[in-house]
Amino acid sequence: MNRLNVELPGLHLNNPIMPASGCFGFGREYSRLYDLTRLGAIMIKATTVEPRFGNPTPRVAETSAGMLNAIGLQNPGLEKVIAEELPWLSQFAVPIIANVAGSVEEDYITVAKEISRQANVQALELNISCPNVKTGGIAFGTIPEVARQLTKKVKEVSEVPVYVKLSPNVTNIVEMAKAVEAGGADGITMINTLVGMRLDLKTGKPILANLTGGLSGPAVKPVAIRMIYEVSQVVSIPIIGMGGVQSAEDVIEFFYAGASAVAVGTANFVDPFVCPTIIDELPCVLDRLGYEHISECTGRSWKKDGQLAYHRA
Amino acid sequence: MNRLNVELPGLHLNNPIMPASGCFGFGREYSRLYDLTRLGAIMIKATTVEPRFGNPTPRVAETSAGMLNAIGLQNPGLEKVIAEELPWLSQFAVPIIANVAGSVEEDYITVAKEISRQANVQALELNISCPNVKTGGIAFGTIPEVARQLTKKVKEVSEVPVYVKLSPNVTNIVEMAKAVEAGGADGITMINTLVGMRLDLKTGKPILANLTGGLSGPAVKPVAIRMIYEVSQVVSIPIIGMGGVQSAEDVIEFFYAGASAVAVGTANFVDPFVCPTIIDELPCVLDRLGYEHISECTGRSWKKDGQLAYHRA
Amino acid sequence: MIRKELGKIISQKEIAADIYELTIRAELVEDISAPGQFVHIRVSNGMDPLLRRPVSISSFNKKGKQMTLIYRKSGRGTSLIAEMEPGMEIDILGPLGNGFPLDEVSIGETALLVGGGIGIPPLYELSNQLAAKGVHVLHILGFPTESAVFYEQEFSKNGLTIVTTDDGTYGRKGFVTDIIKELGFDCLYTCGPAPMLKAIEQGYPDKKVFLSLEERMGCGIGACFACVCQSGNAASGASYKKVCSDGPVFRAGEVLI
Amino acid sequence: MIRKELGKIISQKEIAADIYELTIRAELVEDISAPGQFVHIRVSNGMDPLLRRPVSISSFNKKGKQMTLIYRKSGRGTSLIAEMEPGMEIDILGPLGNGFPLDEVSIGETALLVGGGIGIPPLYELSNQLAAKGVHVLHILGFPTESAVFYEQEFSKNGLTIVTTDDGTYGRKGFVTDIIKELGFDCLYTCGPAPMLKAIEQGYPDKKVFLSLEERMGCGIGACFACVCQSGNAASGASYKKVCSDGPVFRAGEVLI
Ligand SMILES: Cc1cc2nc3c(=O)[nH]c(=O)nc-3n(C[C@H](O)[C@H](O)[C@H](O)COP(=O)(O)OP(=O)(O)OC[C@H]3O[C@@H](n4cnc5c(N)ncnc54)[C@H](O)[C@@H]3O)c2cc1C
Ligand SMILES: Cc1cc2nc3c(=O)[nH]c(=O)nc-3n(C[C@H](O)[C@H](O)[C@H](O)COP(=O)(O)OP(=O)(O)OC[C@H]3O[C@@H](n4cnc5c(N)ncnc54)[C@H](O)[C@@H]3O)c2cc1C
Ligand SMILES: Cc1cc2nc3c(=O)[nH]c(=O)nc-3n(C[C@H](O)[C@H](O)[C@H](O)COP(=O)(O)O)c2cc1C
Ligand SMILES: Cc1cc2nc3c(=O)[nH]c(=O)nc-3n(C[C@H](O)[C@H](O)[C@H](O)COP(=O)(O)O)c2cc1C
Ligand code: FES
Ligand code: FES
Repeated sequence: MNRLNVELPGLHLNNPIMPASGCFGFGREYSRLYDLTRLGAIMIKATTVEPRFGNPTPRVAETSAGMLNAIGLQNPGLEKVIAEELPWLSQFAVPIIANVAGSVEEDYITVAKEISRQANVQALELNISCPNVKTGGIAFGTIPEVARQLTKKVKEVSEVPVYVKLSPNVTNIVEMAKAVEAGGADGITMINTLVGMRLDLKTGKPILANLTGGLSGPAVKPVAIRMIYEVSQVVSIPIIGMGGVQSAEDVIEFFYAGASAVAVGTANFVDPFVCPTIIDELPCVLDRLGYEHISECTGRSWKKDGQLAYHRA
Repeated sequence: MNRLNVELPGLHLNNPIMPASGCFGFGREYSRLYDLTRLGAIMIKATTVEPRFGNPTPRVAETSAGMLNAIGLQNPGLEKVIAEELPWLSQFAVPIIANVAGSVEEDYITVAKEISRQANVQALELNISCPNVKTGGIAFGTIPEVARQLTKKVKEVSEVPVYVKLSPNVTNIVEMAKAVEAGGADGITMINTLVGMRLDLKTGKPILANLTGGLSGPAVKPVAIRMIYEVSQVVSIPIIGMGGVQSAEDVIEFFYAGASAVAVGTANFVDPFVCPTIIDELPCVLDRLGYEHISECTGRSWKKDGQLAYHRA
Repeated sequence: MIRKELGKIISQKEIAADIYELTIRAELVEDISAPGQFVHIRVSNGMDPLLRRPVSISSFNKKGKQMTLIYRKSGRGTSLIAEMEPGMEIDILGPLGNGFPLDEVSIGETALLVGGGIGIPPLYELSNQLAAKGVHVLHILGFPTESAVFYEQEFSKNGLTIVTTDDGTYGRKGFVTDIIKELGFDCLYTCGPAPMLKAIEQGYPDKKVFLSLEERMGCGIGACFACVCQSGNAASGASYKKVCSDGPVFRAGEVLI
Repeated sequence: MIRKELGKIISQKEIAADIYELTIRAELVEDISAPGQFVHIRVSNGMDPLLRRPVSISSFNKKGKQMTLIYRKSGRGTSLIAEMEPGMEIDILGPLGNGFPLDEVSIGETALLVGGGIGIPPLYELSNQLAAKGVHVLHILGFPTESAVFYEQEFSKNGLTIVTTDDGTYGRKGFVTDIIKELGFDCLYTCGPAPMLKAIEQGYPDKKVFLSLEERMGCGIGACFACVCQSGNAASGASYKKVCSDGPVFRAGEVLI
């Protein structure tokens, strides 16, 4: 029996673990380390209409139990992703979730329309929350009505289910979640990075050339858990959770909070084998905690006893 | 020569280091460990009109490089603070910053009016940002106009300068800062804690009895630095920075970001002697980096060369 | 006086499954005032894990400036402590809190010490001191299972020692509370899981009972209000005690468990 | 193949002020393909510090499966590595990147190796291999000051070795770039601070020059786009190379420094 399989809109996952967008490129590098079909899915690097070089370096800085990045959505552009990356990825029987980014509405629509037509793309992840892009982005991720509109337009052109990726840099995450659900989102992915900064002790200036960057890693996990806990209670679409996941235990905590699958970002840099390791360890953790199937864990933090699936322990 | 003294509205500080509100009680416990007059100032525990027992336990949970707390503003109430705590503190020649909290406007006004009249209270810290109190609080800390109004009313009754403590749980921290400045704030203190949650692996339920708690400690430092960097460039009132300070180097980083003094919270639990230790180490760090006086560091991250004070290095 | 100090690890060994006995030499041993006090241990030099871990002083020797702690390796912090080796330094804050009162039993009277699992360690120094004073000391020590049993012999030196295990794999099967009924005593001292303490408190309302509590802590010295419990004898809900500085030992009824 | 492995520390010693020489036995040594490759080291088991640290392989011995790294203790990560002792395990990922090309110089030709400070280590294996191949090897090693000088003798075994210090406390005072002018060479290999690399690149546009770059890294394997630099020969700004997987060694002009 598969105790880890998960059914989500557009996604039939053998297991609920997938690398987070931007932390796994288009899979080429990790494919040399392990068999990519072991993954539940792959969230590929953000794709924009045109190729983007991204921000100047330094692009990463370390923080306590976390890191800042300001890659700036570097990617080869829609054309090349379709011509080279997706066909290459199609050799692996693993669902692809394409991360769609842009500065104006048309960008998102163009990318979503084209990329959702590619055979191995099973879902889109609408990145309305990248903190490292100066123009446009901000409003999409912080104003509910703008997010709703964009979601709606992207849904109209997309051939596959659309997940919207929420920014944690908002006063009211619940409002944002409700707005994208109202816009027709099939699911939510959360959280993107928190905006942060580090200064160089010698020069006094920001370490990142982009000045600010996105904070990720274990440091942000409590914020992610809280937000998923809040959002999962008010929306009826599933959540793919992320933010500081490092271990199988972390995965369970995200499920408890309300997630139905989990993405792993920064931890890939600490241990490039972290995804398969987590997948291997999950059944033992389920045994220890007394669950038959990982889906029993979803929402346990807030569900009433009557709502809970059978629990052995 | 004193290389650490700082002049702020209402506050003539021998050095810019003070324990953060809620992490030092009313000083009694730490007074047994070291001489409190070594501190630049003391931010005492939040005071409300009536005594508060606070939240049920567990009230704290550990996170990676941080902690969550949901104390819930436990305090003996205005009357006792005035009758017992402040007179006791008056034996020490150290400025007191009184943290003022409440659920409705009148609460803040009552506490501010009375407590600002106490001889050793040199400034107020208006706590509009406590994430652990269910009623009221939220709007004061997240809606600019509400914050401006409250600041204005408190200013009207306060005998001493008023610092407003900002919440990081907002989409736009700059708007909040401008609003409280417009309301007449003499200074800003930031940041309060980020709202977070941890779940118990065995039960699936939140570890904190209050469910959510405020995240503090090194994990949040990059967020604090970024917000101070943003705010200090648009307001002309001084900032007392906090959020993850553990060392003299951290203090310099906060100054670079734009702070004029620094509060230390969580680190007191890790090392109860952290404040005097930092004060002792600051001159060496200034030497190493080539500054005569710590005030030269303020805003170095964004000031143009012409705006910078003399720098030896 | 409370000190923060780098103590020196003298020895460390696993005395039962996941139960470690750690002996430390430190100046602060001189300041220990009663059995049942605790120290607050920093488990890493870095920022993760961040908070200190409270651990009771199980026994001490003022002349040699040594104290012994007994702890269960459970989470990250105690696992890190378990990795430390003799000769290494360990950052400790203490002694903290108020321990068990010795003057509540007189020579010739009987004290019953009831410990559950990892609540047993602080009772050991208490047992030693009571026995030295000439008090009859009886012990009931409850463990989950045979492999978790420790210090039976040590306690036995001071007086009758009854061991129970939840699963009956060693000693008597069942709860310590069942055994208490069989024994007479003038004063009862206990430390262990909250349900056990509660049962004992409720079972002997007319007896002298002292309980040592556990609560999640921040500062450990009384400043942060993390470890508060409600005062049992207060009408208003605003009356409270701090486990770290008013406790961890309380007279039964003093606080709500 | 890239492996992640717990290597075993064979020895570690401070060979100059804050400069450590660390020898590790690991299976991944078998996969090293060229001098100038690097490994990515995890410095703590915990979450802080979080990221790995890239450090060049200074020399290696495939038979003994040993490699030597030389690093400067500067920040938190390298300080933690410096605390490790022989017998301990160290979590390494590697070998990573592409090293220096050996086939760009032939027997009898002259190779000039120019290292600045902590850019010197990867040149050592290169020097050994070039010398073994029969290439004339010259070295210019620049250090900030006398106490920072290391490996002068080791390099001298392979060929003329000129040491400079910024402050003139040892060897010749001044910049390595001043000395390059005095020497003839067929191919130049260099690693060191960016300004030095830039000066060398600009000074010898017609020569074969290979530079090893440093950049802050995330993954170390080419997936995260943290360590990107712009391609020098591309018209469009969108053309780039990754230091970790396309480098760290580049032909002069291949990328913008
Ligand atoms: C006054 C006092 C005395 C104690 N004496 C002993 C003793 O002698 N021997 C012993 O084995 N244990 C004792 N404990 C419990 C001990 O503090 C915990 O087992 C320990 O903190 C667990 O840390 P961890 O990192 O291994 O677990 P984790 O679960 O990883 O800890 C996470 C956080 O929760 C806190 N925490 C977890 N469990 C407890 C607990 N039971 N009580 C308080 N905080 C907890 C930790 O301190 C830490 O902040 C005592 C607790 C208190 C309050
Ligand atoms: C390909 C490559 C090879 C290297 N080889 C060597 C070598 O052989 N010997 C040696 O001493 N050093 C080498 N370095 C530099 C070495 O990586 C840094 O000195 C080290 O990362 C500093 O870590 P820290 O924790 O001590 O410093 P911190 O300043 O505390 O580090 C903070 C963060 O910044 C990063 N960082 C800081 N300085 C550098 C740097 N110069 N390059 C890249 N990242 C940096 C760290 O990796 C970490 O993520 C190399 C760097 C690269 C990219
Ligand atoms: C280096 C890096 C690059 C990222 N690039 C993207 C991206 O292109 N698109 C996106 O939606 N999120 C991006 N993210 C955010 C992650 O997908 C993820 O939401 C976040 O890092 C939190 O998860 P983590 O703590 O596991 O890393 C990036 C994160 C990192 C660290
Ligand atoms: C246990 C605890 C209690 C706190 N109580 C208060 C409070 O009463 N009033 C307040 O304004 N902030 C309170 N704070 C927030 C701190 O003053 C500070 O803003 C925050 O912890 C960030 O700083 P740090 O990372 O140095 O702890 C509390 C923080 C902690 C950890
Ligand atoms: S732990 Fe801080 S008051 Fe008890
Ligand atoms: S460090 Fe990730 S691409 Fe080079």
